[in-house]
Amino acid sequence: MTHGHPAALSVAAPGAVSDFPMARRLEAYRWMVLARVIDERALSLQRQGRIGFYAPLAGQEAAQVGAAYGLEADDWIFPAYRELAVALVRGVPLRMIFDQLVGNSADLSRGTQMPNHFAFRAQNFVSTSSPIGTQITQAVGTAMAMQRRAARAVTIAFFGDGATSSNDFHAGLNFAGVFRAPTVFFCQNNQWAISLPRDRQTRSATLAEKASAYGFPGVAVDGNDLDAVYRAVRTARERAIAGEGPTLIEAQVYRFGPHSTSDDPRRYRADSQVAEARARDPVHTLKERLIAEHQLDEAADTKIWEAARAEVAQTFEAAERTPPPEPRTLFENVFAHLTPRLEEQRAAYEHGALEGTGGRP
Amino acid sequence: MTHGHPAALSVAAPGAVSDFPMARRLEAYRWMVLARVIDERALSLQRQGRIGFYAPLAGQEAAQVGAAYGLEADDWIFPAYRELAVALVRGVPLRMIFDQLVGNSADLSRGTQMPNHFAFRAQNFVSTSSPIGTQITQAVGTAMAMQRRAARAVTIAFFGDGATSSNDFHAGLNFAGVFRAPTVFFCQNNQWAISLPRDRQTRSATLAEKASAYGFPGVAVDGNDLDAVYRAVRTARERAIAGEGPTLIEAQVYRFGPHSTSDDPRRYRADSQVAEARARDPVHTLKERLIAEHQLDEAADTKIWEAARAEVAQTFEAAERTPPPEPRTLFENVFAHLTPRLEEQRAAYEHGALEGTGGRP
Amino acid sequence: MSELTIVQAINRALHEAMQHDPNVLVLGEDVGVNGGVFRATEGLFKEFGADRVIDTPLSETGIVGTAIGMALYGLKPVAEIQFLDFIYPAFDQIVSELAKMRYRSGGQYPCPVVIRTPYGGGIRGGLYHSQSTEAYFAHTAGLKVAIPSTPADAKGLLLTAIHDEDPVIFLEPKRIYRSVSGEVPDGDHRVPFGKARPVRAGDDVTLVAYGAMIPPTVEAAEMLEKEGIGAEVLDLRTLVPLDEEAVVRSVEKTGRAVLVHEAARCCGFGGELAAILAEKAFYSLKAPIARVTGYDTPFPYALEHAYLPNAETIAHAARGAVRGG
Amino acid sequence: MSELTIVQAINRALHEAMQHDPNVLVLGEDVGVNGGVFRATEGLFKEFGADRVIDTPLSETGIVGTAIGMALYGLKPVAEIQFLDFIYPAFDQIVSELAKMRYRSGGQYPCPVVIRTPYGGGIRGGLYHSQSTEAYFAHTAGLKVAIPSTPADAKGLLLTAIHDEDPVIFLEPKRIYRSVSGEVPDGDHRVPFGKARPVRAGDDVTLVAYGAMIPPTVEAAEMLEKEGIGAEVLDLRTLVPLDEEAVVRSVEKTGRAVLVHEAARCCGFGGELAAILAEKAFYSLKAPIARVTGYDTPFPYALEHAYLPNAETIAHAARGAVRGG
Ligand SMILES: Cc1ncc(C[n+]2csc(CCOP(=O)(O)OP(=O)(O)O)c2C)c(N)n1
Ligand SMILES: Cc1ncc(C[n+]2csc(CCOP(=O)(O)OP(=O)(O)O)c2C)c(N)n1
Ligand SMILES: [Mg+2]
Ligand SMILES: [Mg+2]
Repeated sequence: MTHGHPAALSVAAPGAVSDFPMARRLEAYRWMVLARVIDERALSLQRQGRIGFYAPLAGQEAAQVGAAYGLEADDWIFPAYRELAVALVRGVPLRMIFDQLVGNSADLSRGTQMPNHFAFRAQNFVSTSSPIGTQITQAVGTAMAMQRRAARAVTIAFFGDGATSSNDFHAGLNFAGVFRAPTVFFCQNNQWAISLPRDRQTRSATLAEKASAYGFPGVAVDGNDLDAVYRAVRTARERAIAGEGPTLIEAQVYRFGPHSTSDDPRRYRADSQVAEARARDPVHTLKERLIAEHQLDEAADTKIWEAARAEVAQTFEAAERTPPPEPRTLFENVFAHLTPRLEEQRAAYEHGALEGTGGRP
Repeated sequence: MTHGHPAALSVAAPGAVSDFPMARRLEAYRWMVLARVIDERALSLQRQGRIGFYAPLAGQEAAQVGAAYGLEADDWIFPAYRELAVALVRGVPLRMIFDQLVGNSADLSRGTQMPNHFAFRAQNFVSTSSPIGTQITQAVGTAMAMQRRAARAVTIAFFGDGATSSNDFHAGLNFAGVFRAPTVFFCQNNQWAISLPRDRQTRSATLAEKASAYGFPGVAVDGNDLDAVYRAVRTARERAIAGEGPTLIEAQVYRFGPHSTSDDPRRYRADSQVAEARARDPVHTLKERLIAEHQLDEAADTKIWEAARAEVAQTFEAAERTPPPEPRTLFENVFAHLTPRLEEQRAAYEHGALEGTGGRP
Repeated sequence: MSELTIVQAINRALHEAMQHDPNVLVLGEDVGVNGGVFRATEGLFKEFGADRVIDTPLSETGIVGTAIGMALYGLKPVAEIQFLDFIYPAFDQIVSELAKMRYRSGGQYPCPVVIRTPYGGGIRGGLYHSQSTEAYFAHTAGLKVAIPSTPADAKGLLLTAIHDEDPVIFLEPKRIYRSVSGEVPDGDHRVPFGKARPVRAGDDVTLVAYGAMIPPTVEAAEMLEKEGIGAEVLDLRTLVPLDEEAVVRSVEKTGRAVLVHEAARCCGFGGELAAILAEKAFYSLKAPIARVTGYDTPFPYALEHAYLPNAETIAHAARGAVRGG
Repeated sequence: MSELTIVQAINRALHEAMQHDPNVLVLGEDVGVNGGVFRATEGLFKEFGADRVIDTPLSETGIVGTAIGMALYGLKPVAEIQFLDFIYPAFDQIVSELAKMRYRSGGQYPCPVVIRTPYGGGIRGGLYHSQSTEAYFAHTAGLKVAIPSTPADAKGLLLTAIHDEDPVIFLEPKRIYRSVSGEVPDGDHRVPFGKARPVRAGDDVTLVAYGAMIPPTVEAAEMLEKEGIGAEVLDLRTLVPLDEEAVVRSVEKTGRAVLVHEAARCCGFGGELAAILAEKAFYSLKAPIARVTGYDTPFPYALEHAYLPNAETIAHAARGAVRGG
């Protein structure tokens, strides 16, 4: 299950969007289980102080996995900070994900960022940042670049319901409309922006309809339905590739857990609401379906969960044993090359560190 | 005609929006003529180097005058930088307008700003800035304050087609929708943002329809039609006062002149297009109508233009003879009171100026 | 007097200001029902309701833009930006509008908005939950900039900010929100802007700091004392207006200055202080002026301990200054 | 060699870069059909078409955000912001994204966007067409900041910026766009970043300036020469990276420094220079370091002549420094 390749699929016939391929449904289920297990584990690791922060995605697995399957390897992904399942489907090795959560010396981002702020160049999974919405205009820019290079590829921007209020949502959708950029705007409306419920984020009836302000289609889908999400992304991708421009997709889901490990959702929402949402748990829904289709039974399912738990535990421990980044990396990647000033600061740090002053001259 | 009072009108019966009152149509025409004359004069003064800059409003007179008549004295106006005719209707004395264009010591803004960047507190005409769109969220904030004070008043934000792409358009309309702020969003779509035509500013069919993304109504009106504009603003105002929230109005007009005195529109648009638009000149349209209604004849019209030209010439000369601001005003109004640092800088300036060094120690 | 943490003192100040003046209101993301992600606005929603404790959509542009509109109309908005790192969508409103409103209208439109926001590192927040960019605001004419370092000052400076006639950027040292507590006067306790807090007296070297850098600076002074070096510590409290006189006077006495901040060095506030001293205390200076600051890199995650000044690095610089002349 | 103005030299550089490399493209407001409000992009649209000379909607957020996306994919976008005063809607993209992209991805995602924008006063532009806020960018780790003052440097620094692997904020002194002209090398003329231009030699005082402040600084040096004072003038060319060595070396020789910029004083780049000198050239300093800068007020309209440094005020400060020690 780890070290998988980007799970991109070829389109059977351009224009005709098929359902989520039956043959890969079980595989998709495995990714969803793995994501759920990572969530559980990461929340507990954070409580133990073994990682510094975590933003769980529980409730959004079908949306993320469905969307990721709708893409091709050359497509570029612009994540928010909750898209761990997308990274899995793209084939990012679990170990790399954990290296980032730990911020160790093996982390591809060299320990510069908080947990969940991934960047995986090989999988066209662009660097994550915390400021809400900023990836949206960037995704449009990359799509405009793809247009100019005549690449048969698209970009997808992931963002939340809260991000629809951001400056970049407005600028990004407007530019995409004007330039017919091949971008898929994928909004995971999980009903909450920390403590702000969706209906106080904006007064429009749906988020999807905001697309019309920019002259292109918006579509709302049940984000717990892997097929529906897959079809929507696939359709949007084909429109984009055909030069018909962007699409806004609103995947309606529910955030089961806290906003992040810093959040206590009982301050602003009733447990009963969460319980109601959990009744539509996307992982469970898919499991039931696979069982009905005889692709899965309880015993096999138990094995899937156990395997996932074992893999997660082992891989995390390996990441945890990896030493932290070297102090000199502090000064690297500010620019391609150290400026004289950074060179001096680096030298001063090392000098100070050697003198036992904890750095600095 | 100068020193008029804010031309606010009482609503006959709340809920029933009447046409532009017949009795004041001639008065409205006079304001429109005056605005047109100021435009002509200011463009020539700028060419002579007697003022530094000017942004003409020709083509937008009916939109501005119609909107201004739709307001009450307690309403607050958040202008862009082209709303000179609104200031006139609000009763801002011509002299004050020219003091600002000149930037002399009588200017209420104390010569701090470029021409056209008015602020007239007494008329609730809020301070103008150059950055596009910033007044939009501010207008919403003031409207939220009016709500909290239970004032029977509204705010109106003026902006152009270009400003619909701004961050503040998005944030302002969204906040207004969420909080049902009593704000009228008045977009003068003059078809151009400097050299960018309306259809490349955004791909939505109209600007008015962007309101639906924020959950409130948008309406497009012929901005050359004083009545239509008046009715739209009046209706929006009543909705707002009644607690029904904001409205977006798109007044469709055409910018006859250059964007500003720094602009050469022949670089980006055909004269024929301008000629076509001029065939629907709002000043001329209203004149014809007044003649048809026997409120005006050619002789009376000639007098109106002559009187306006004379008044403009005289008033401008008086403003021009007024001395420039005192150098010490440079340091005032940064804060309510001079900080020690500004006090020191002021003293240093005066010391240097006395020594003939042109200021500074 | 009550024993409070810094964040409690801020909460107390907001509470009292809102009780005292119906024009005061609070707005921001998660400030209402949730009480703020750091709980600075805890309890306010319950007491003052949704009309005065406003949970806004996720838009800093909207928060500051509407706060400006409210202030123009005579209300006293206290806007919270969840982290200083997220203030940039509002930067246009802050530097183009808020800072210039009074000036550009010739005094017709004062605009006394308070923007509160937690700043600084040391909480394992990485690039986007750690930055200290006070210099951006100090460089923007028309803004006042306050940064408390004690609970009493947190309350006293915030009440002064709320009563000020001009816009104030109020930066809260989140690293010591809860770790520093102390006695806070009850009632309308105000700490004037532009008066540095003399934290510690000394004759050999002046250490100038503010905000979350005060505890390590004091610790450094204590270390130095044991080595026989008398370090005077000044807490600036407000960068604008600046208590230039206190800084210059102290360095005239000690002849040596170490300027401490966690912000990046280049064009940080330490530069401003050094320039003032190199001009106005020049003839008293006995040694090169030293800066102990963050490096000219983004704020790191795993290596934040290496990035941030600490007592040892501050003391090291002070020793250098004393050796230097 | 051709005799060009600064704005022509910029146009030439863009032209040649676009001819040379199909990845280079230009985007911004009014840069296409209209050729830019200052005509810096004149003729590019006709030659390279709408695909490479992109007239954007009115959104600096969109301009910089999409430019970042293009750069990530391997294009070389040169974004124009119409006036530096209007860059703030893009500030979040610049400081949170552009500056930190390489760092935060551990080098996986370089982001070499060039942002060109006219800056500075002296054109009767008032508050919003005059500002000099280079310090905001110099304070932001991860950005390079270039400011030419001659046509040859305008071309040479812009070509270097376009070839640079990192983001560059390229500030164009609009006041001297057309008033300064000079010989500009044809072809791929590059001026390295981080090397100050020695404008004039002198032994008594060092005047450090950049951009539109170079002409009055040189004029001041000429005035001083007549009075028997030898003023060395350094044009920094780039603030980041900074040619610290050249500045320190010169002040070690002259013992006196006058730091000139039109930006507001508090936390301006002069503060950074003063701090460097007060640390590294301390033992050579014979007089207090002087700053000649804009005041700590917004940029005025009617009184801009009083606000802006000029030859006389620069010379006055230099005389003071020479008298001072
Ligand atoms: C510009 C900005 N403002 C505030 C924050 C703090 N913040 C982090 S996540 C968040 C809510 C985001 O909600 P949404 O977009 O719905 O995404 P979700 O967390 O639900 O996935 C907020 C306010 C931020 N990261 N960036
Ligand atoms: C944020 C910002 N970007 C760019 C500019 C430069 N600029 C001044 S006016 C203008 C066009 C405005 O168009 P529109 O909103 O339609 O108003 P109009 O001038 O047509 O009345 C531009 C781009 C500016 N003032 N502010
Ligand atoms: Mg959400
Ligand atoms: Mg327009």
